[in-house]
Amino acid sequence: GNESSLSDKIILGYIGPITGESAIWGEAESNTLKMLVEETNNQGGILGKEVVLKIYDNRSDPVETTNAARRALQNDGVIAFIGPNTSSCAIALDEVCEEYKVPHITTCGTNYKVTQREEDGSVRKYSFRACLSDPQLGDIMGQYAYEKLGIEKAAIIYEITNEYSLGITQNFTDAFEKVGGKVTIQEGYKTGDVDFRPQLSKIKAAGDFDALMIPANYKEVGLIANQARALGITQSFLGVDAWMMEDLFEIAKDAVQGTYFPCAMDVNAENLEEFKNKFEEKFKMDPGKAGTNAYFAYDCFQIVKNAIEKAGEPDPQKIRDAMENTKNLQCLTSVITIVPETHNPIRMASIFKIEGDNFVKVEEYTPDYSK
Amino acid sequence: MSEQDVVLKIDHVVKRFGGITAVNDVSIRIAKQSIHGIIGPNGAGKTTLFNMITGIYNTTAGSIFFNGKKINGKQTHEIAELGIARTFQNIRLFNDLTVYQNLLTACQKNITYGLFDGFLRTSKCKTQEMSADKICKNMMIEVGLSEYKEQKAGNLPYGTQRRLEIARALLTNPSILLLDEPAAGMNEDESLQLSNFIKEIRLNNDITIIIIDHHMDVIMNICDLISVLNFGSLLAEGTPKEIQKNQRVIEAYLGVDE
Amino acid sequence: MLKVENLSFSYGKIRAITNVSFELKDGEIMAIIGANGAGKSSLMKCIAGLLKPQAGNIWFGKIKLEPPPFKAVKKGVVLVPEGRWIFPNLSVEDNLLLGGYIIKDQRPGLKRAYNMFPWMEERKTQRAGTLSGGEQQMLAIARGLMSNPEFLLLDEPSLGLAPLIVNDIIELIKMINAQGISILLVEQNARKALGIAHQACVLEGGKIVKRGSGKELSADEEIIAAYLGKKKIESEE
Amino acid sequence: MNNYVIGVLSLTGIYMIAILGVSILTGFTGLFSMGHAGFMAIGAYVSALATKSFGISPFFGVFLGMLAATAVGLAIGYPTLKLKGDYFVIATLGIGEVVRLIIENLPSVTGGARGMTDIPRGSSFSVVWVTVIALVILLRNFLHSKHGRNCIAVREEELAASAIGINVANYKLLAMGISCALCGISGGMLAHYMRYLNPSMFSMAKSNELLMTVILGGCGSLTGTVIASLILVPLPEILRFGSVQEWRMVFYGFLVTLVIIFKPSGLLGNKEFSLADLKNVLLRTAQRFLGKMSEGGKRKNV
Amino acid sequence: MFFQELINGLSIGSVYALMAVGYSLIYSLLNFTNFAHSITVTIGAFVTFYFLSMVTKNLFLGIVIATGLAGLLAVVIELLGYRPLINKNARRIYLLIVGLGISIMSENLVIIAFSSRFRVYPVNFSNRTIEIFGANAGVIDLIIFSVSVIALVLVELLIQKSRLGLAIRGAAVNLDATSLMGVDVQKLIRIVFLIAGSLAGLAGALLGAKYTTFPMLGSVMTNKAFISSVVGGLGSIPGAVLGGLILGISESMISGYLSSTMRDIFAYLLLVLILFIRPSGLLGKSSEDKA
Ligand SMILES: Nc1ncnc2c1ncn2[C@@H]1O[C@H](COP(=O)(O)OP(=O)(O)OP(=O)(O)O)[C@@H](O)[C@H]1O
Ligand SMILES: Nc1ncnc2c1ncn2[C@@H]1O[C@H](COP(=O)(O)OP(=O)(O)OP(=O)(O)O)[C@@H](O)[C@H]1O
Ligand SMILES: CC(C)C[C@H](N)C(=O)O
Ligand SMILES: [Mg+2]
Ligand SMILES: [Mg+2]
Repeated sequence: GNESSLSDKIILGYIGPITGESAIWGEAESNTLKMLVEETNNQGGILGKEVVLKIYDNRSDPVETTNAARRALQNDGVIAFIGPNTSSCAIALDEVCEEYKVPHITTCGTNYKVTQREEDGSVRKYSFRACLSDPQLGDIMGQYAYEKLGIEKAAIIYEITNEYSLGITQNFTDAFEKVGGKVTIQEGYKTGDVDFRPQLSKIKAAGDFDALMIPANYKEVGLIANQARALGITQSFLGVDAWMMEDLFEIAKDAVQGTYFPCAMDVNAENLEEFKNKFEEKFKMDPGKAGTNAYFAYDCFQIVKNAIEKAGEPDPQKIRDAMENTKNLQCLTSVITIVPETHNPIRMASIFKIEGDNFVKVEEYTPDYSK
Repeated sequence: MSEQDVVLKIDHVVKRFGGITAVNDVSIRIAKQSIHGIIGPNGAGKTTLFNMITGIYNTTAGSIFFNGKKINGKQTHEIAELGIARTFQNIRLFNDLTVYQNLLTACQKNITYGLFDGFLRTSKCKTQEMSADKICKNMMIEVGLSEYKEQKAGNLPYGTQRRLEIARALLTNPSILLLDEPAAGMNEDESLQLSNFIKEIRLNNDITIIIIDHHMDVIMNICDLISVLNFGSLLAEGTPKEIQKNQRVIEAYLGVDE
Repeated sequence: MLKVENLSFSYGKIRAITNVSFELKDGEIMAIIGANGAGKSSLMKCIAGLLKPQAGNIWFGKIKLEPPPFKAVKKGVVLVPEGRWIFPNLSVEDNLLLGGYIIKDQRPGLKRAYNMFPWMEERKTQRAGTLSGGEQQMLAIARGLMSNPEFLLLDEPSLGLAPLIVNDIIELIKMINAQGISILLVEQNARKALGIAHQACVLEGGKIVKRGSGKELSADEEIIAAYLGKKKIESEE
Repeated sequence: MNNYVIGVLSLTGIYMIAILGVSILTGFTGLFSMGHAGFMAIGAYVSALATKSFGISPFFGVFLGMLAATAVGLAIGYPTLKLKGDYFVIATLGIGEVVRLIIENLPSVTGGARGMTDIPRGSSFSVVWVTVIALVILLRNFLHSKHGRNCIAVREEELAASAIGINVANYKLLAMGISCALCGISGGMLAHYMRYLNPSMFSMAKSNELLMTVILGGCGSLTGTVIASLILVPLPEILRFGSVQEWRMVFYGFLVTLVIIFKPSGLLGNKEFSLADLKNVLLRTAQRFLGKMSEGGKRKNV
Repeated sequence: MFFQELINGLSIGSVYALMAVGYSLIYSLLNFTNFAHSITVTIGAFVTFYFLSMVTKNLFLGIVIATGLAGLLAVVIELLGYRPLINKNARRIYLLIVGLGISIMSENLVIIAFSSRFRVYPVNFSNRTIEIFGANAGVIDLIIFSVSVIALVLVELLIQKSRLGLAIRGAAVNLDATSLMGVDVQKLIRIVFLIAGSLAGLAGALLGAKYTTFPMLGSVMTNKAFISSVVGGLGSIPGAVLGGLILGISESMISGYLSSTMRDIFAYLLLVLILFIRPSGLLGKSSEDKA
């Protein structure tokens, strides 16, 4: 890097999948950031300095993530990262960030371990997230399902090879059983599977459940929902935040009607319209096509920007401290406060119901953490 | 022939493939340090016999004894280890390796150093490698392959490949050498050279040679004793002179040379 | 009708054939003899279209012979290669049928082959790879005839055959030739080859060093010394 | 050299160890494997667990990882090596996947799909490269010994190999053992370099990459393997420029395809690249540049 | 439940089988595994998708077009990727690597061109089912099953009974020798790639209907197809089908009766076990020749 030009610029890094099968999410996120950086620079930058965004592809691969991060830090002088959007990569990234003492904030890495250590629950100093964590979402859905939807027995079909699906399954089960429900049957499948009828047949034969929980990405959700209906499973489904993808309707509109799921944000909120229009105009692409990622990337940028401003100088350590102390910051999707002990955000969660091809917000719901 | 002189005893051996009986109750005794010919029409079971001696095929019935010890049922490499080497009718060289590498590989039987010597290239390894190198080079001179040293075995002319295969077999220091049609693809002059070469091998190395071939000039010239197979059974046995005159052999195999 | 003009071929740096020219008339047998590595097989492969010569031309009548080999076969030029190249995974009969790939009605061909080698009919379902060496050689020859060639290239057809059968094969070659098929014959059994050849030449180090009629060459002192060794032994005895 | 380059080079070295292992198995002994990332996984998880739970040093952790990978490799190799060609490939593919599935199915021990974090640090650039160089020397010695030659003989022609007294099964097993040991070391080092493990790091795609690198370098060439790893492992990083990042993997596939099409026996065929060759190449280029003495020089070098 | 699992297994297995036949076909000719097979599957699905979305909603026509185009694609891959190597008589493993290279390259190209979204054909019939003995079978499954059976029978007839098939089996061992028999080997290879590619395209078109269309569709499925073809015995078309069905049924039975999380472990162990008992696959022939 060139020393003299570095000091008068603020260099942010984005790490995410630009190639490979998850590229669509990386694209939505990186485009959002490109747009925001451009806007910020038009308004005079941050602290009067020009913001530069560097984009690094990681193919959703943890090893590549660390390579990219080293390059960003060493060659390009990045002072804070936004992304990546999967937990496994976020955890891998943290190892590098810890070494260089540079903060990063994941858009959708929901796993507990992204911000906290497994052994003792201690916080990972440089790791933040803008979304809710799996335990938070699991709590919400477990309690909501039992208390509001009146579901007493649940079946789960989950992806054993996916940390996200696995995490939610565990946290949902914990929360659900704590309040009095019971998970009667759990079946697993592997990443990449497209046929779930063997598992679903077994679930159907077991029969003893009021709702089928499907903690999965929308493709699997769509296929599972279709196949479950085709096999004659008539019980309702329960979903998770990853359901918030419009493409789901294309795959399985009929099958998922009436399903409830929680999400940390409302993609139909009115205040998103302006952003959506700008985005659409600039990139000829509906940010909603990639689910919630673009909006979370927006939040992340605001948290980082706010932190740099509060820190007063582009010093990674100070930015980190400021991020940790984010309080009641109005972001795109919610007001956000970062909990210093966990680096999880405190933010509203909403429950959605699928009606027609709409995600209808039913209510905002904060779980009772005392239960 | 006294028992002690018998180095290889083939005892009532039978081999069947499905419906085909390729070798049918054959017994042959092979004398130490002799050159023993095995001839017979195509498909008589000669190669099959070799395959059984070297453990590539199991025998359907009967036994094979090497120096009084039963060897059928053992694996090919164990038999090679005991000292029976062979060449193949359909030449089987290490085609992508050079002539020298083919020969060096065959020295493995006489190299005793272990795995760790190999990894660490100990002095034991070095000295043994050096002597192997020397042995190979001598062999190349002896067999006349020096000029081909760095050529890939697969690219050699047919006759040269045959010589290389013999050389490779010899490098395992066998006490019995089985040659399956070594003169195939050689003209009469080259066959003559081969005959002399085989005789020399026997003299210099104290080994027993069993040879299959359809070149009667070679067989009659070098063999001490000949066994004739026909349709899997032993048709005749005797010295070259006897065999040449044997009417049944002439009918079944030799024909009358114009 | 086969005309080879100034043919040269090398495998990378190794020169196999240098400037070879000869001509073969319709209905003749030509024998090529030479030591190991003289370039005989390479020459045959060039004619059959398996190798592409670096220089020179091969004419079959008015047609130029070039790779790939199937073109030569369609024109009636068929090679029975050294080392047999049978299809080990196919049955004996399938080998024959594949030999007659370009022929519509294969029945006469099969019948002829089974007449020629009666054992083949009994073994027609055996996997060719498990045949004995000599049996494979016979199969290769029979297979070569399946496509009714006008011109046959035989590369060491007697390889691995019992003496009795060698005589049969030589008779067979004569018979085939009598039906008007021209033959280019590479043989180590030089005496027998020269015995039936109308023309012959000697290849040494990739060059033709001698040519003449079969009779002339088998009487040639040098040739007797170099290639017909057996006579020498007998005379010494 | 900055840290990024050092990081990429360290990873290159780490993967090179595994690739060398596959080279011994595939390049020199002729057995294909599409599951060796599984043995890396064994090395990685054993070493990580040993260091994390029992506090042993990473050095011994990697050693344990190597032993474990070798033991599993030999145990599995013993019955499967009888299989030929693609049948063996399927067996290895299955084994690689099973290893990964087992790791995924033992979340209490391995962290399952959620991965394992906070593994002690231990693979620095120098440790990695000293290991690589030592291993390359050992392997070179091995290949020039009787044992290496016997492996090659097995690759070339099994029947002929056994006819000169080579125990084919044993040498296949040996090659399997060596390759698994190297993959174990590589996995262990990866664990202590990344400090985070996740089963998806050892997917079949990774196994294929190992195999691809070996073949690209030329089957049966140790130097080819080394050179190919030096090119292919960091290639995705090298191709990381700015706006064309989305084309990165397209180029990667394209380059691999192109090299093989134009050099169908891999970069070095089955030859080894030696200093003498280097001298020759340099000499020849020098002469070509100088032009003058080309006549005399060419004759010498042909 | 048993009957339901059997139907599930048969329908998954027939998909594996349809693709496995393509592997086996090319294997039986060139003795190598065509790793670029997956891309033809993917393209088959995408062609159908775009045809249905942009031209006309005639599924049958879409499938026909996809089958044809995928066949052509396979021929192009053969021409650009494999032909140069075959001409140079390169060892078969190098073909394998070219296949891997092509599949990495083209998969990423597809992602760039079509994005990694999951798409659904505008004519949706993936949900339609009929009941057989109390178990549900999808219409699409029945179609796939019958198409696979028909494709199998046709291809097997071609290989075993026709002149072309004989040439294919011969060329598997020695291309030069086959050419010496008067066979235009290059054309032969082209035809085989065309057939295999068409089968893959057909599989892709049907899979797209069943499981949505996305860039990794091919590679996700062909892996199992590869395994099926090996377990059935490489180069044996009935073997490929049998292998596919066994894999499909065992997967669904294991999920149903043992453990769905351990499914693949058991499935792989079963496969390895089959190979122990029959080292050349179920219907594969041992190709040992005499010494
Ligand atoms: N694996 C096998 N399966 C079936 N038949 C076989 C097998 N191996 C050999 N045979 C048959 O056994 C008979 C004997 O074969 P063998 O190779 O021993 O003959 P040979 O005497 O060596 O003949 P040649 O002189 O032609 O080489 C032949 O008819 C052959 O077809
Ligand atoms: N594939 C190859 N690569 C390199 N050199 C080769 C190749 N094939 C043959 N040669 C060389 O070409 C020369 C001629 O070989 P060719 O096979 O034509 O001889 P030949 O006269 O048929 O011998 P033989 O009587 O042994 O069959 C030999 O020196 C041989 O080493
Ligand atoms: C894209 C999301 C499904 C990622 C997921 N939330 C994770 O933690 O990895
Ligand atoms: Mg024989
Ligand atoms: Mg020849």
